[in-house]
Amino acid sequence: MVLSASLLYGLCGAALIGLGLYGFVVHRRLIRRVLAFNVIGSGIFLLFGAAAYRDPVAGSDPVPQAMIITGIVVALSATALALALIVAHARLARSDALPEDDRSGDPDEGRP
Amino acid sequence: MIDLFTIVMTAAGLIFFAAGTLGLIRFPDTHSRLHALTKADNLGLGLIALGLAVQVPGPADLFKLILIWALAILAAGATAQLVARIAAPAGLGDDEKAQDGGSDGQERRRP
Amino acid sequence: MSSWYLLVATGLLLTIAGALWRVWRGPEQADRMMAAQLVGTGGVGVILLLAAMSGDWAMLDVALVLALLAALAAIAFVKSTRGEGEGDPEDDTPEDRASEDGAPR
Amino acid sequence: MIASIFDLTLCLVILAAAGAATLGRDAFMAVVFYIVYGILIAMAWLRLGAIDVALAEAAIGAGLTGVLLLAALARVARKAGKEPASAASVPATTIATALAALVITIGIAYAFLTLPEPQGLQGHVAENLAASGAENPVTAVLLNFRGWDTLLESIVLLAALLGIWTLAQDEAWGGRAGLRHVTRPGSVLAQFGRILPPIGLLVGVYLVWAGSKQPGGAFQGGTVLAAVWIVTIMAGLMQAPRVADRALRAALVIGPVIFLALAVAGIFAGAFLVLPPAHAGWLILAVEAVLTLSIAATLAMLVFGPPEPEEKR
Repeated sequence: MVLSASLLYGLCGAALIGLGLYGFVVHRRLIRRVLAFNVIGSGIFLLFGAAAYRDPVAGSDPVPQAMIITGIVVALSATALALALIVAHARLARSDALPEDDRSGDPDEGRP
Repeated sequence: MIDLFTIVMTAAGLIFFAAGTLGLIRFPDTHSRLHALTKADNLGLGLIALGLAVQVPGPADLFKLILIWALAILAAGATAQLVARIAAPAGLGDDEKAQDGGSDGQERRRP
Repeated sequence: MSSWYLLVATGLLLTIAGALWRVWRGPEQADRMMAAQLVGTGGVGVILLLAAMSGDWAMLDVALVLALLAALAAIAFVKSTRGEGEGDPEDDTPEDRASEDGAPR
Repeated sequence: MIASIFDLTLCLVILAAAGAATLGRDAFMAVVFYIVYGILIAMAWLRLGAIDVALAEAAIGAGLTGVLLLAALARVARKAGKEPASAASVPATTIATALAALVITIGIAYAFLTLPEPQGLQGHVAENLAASGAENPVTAVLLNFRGWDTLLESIVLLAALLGIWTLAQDEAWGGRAGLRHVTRPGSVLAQFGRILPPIGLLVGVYLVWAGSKQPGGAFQGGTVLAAVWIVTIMAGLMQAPRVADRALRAALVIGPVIFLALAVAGIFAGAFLVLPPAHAGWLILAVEAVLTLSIAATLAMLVFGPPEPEEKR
């Protein structure tokens, strides 16, 4: 059985988007949300790149490649800004969660 | 003949990688795991690079292969040194409870 | 020959999976970080094999970048365990740090 | 056959790393898994024939993002006194979220499987490659055919940096970016910081120079140069520049400014952002050179963060 690389990595990208979405909603710590957001982003890139490689004879399409490179760099700058905001928030609020999520009076809450 | 050399060398490289990972999984404490890892892996990478060195089309790629291996050794050496120093002293470290709040120790350092 | 390269590369992926197990188990941060280092070295190996397999030796540049930046994360980790990100781990020995902290990390 | 086994194994390892990075309980572990994930994704890009993307991912995903996350994690842990619970405690929410994520994944997978036959742009790019001034099709797209994207991207980078700088505390403004790094002279870290930069400089410049013919280019080269600068500063061999420094600010804006000037000059050759084919070759190289400088400076400053007040020890 021969599965094409494009198919496998495309499905992998779809699964990454789902994983990232789940993590993004479930976590309260803001850093974890930034991490999950990055997983969603790279899942989308992988999906896009796999779609650009569906015809291996023609080779990988350079236009999506260029757009993905642009996307990776923009994702990095967004991540840097988000992390700087989180550090500033932690400095002022002494917490790594948004006020509406920060019910950490019970330290073991949410832990199995 | 050249292909045979490549096959033997890459297979040997894989074996060293496998040995390194086995050490990483099986060894009991942090320091001996560090020990297993850095040596076996870089030897494995070196063997793979050596096996592929006879396949490259030109001297520029050969130079790149050598540079890659040199950089990998440099990085592994430096990180093993640095990480080993901040790892807890041997014998005290394998307490599961100590891991979760990596920040606790730091906070105590700065009153 | 290309099947052989892929076979060895698949073997390397399995050793990387073993390293992932150690990242998961820990127990110390140092364990996790060093296991990540193994993934880096193994990844360089896989990329070398992929380059040989496809005959596209421009892939060596990716391995070069990966090897060059392999130490970056570990340095950032070591730095982040000191005071406010600065300082040198060699400034104090593990022994006096352990007594200072009163507990192993 | 064996290729499929390799791809399948790689996909599973990628999903395992991503799963641990999103679902794991310990935040430090999650960050380490994310670094590992970046290395693995670079391999996936090679399998998808996208060496240029693999280069960018190796430099950014496996390098810079890891540094950013590790530094932020340690600082937040130090500042936020108590850790909030890491996951939602209401089982109903968790289950509903998992179901929604599953449905979205299946929907995307279905959409991917039913995509219409590919009508890629490879042909169009190949036809016009001779007029673009670059031999690497990805570079041709980035700097010529879709120069808009690249121009705006270099401005987005600056906007993110401005956003970070606005977070500086008042008394720290104008000072050196980020935390001060000290190392003992002659230590392992200091030595490493001396050996790596010359090689890194060479590799970074090589990637830019080679980028017009083979995979590489301003972004990949610029990222490597930024990483080298970061290593030098973390090793205590240099200090980060002051954010008020004129030379630094010139380096930050020179790339976008020259690119923009060239785009405006293109109006005389026909339209905004048009590169005349006869001169496109050296124009692209010139734009890449200044863009590399600006990208390297901006990325490094993004990683250093806003200037911090001097700490009293």
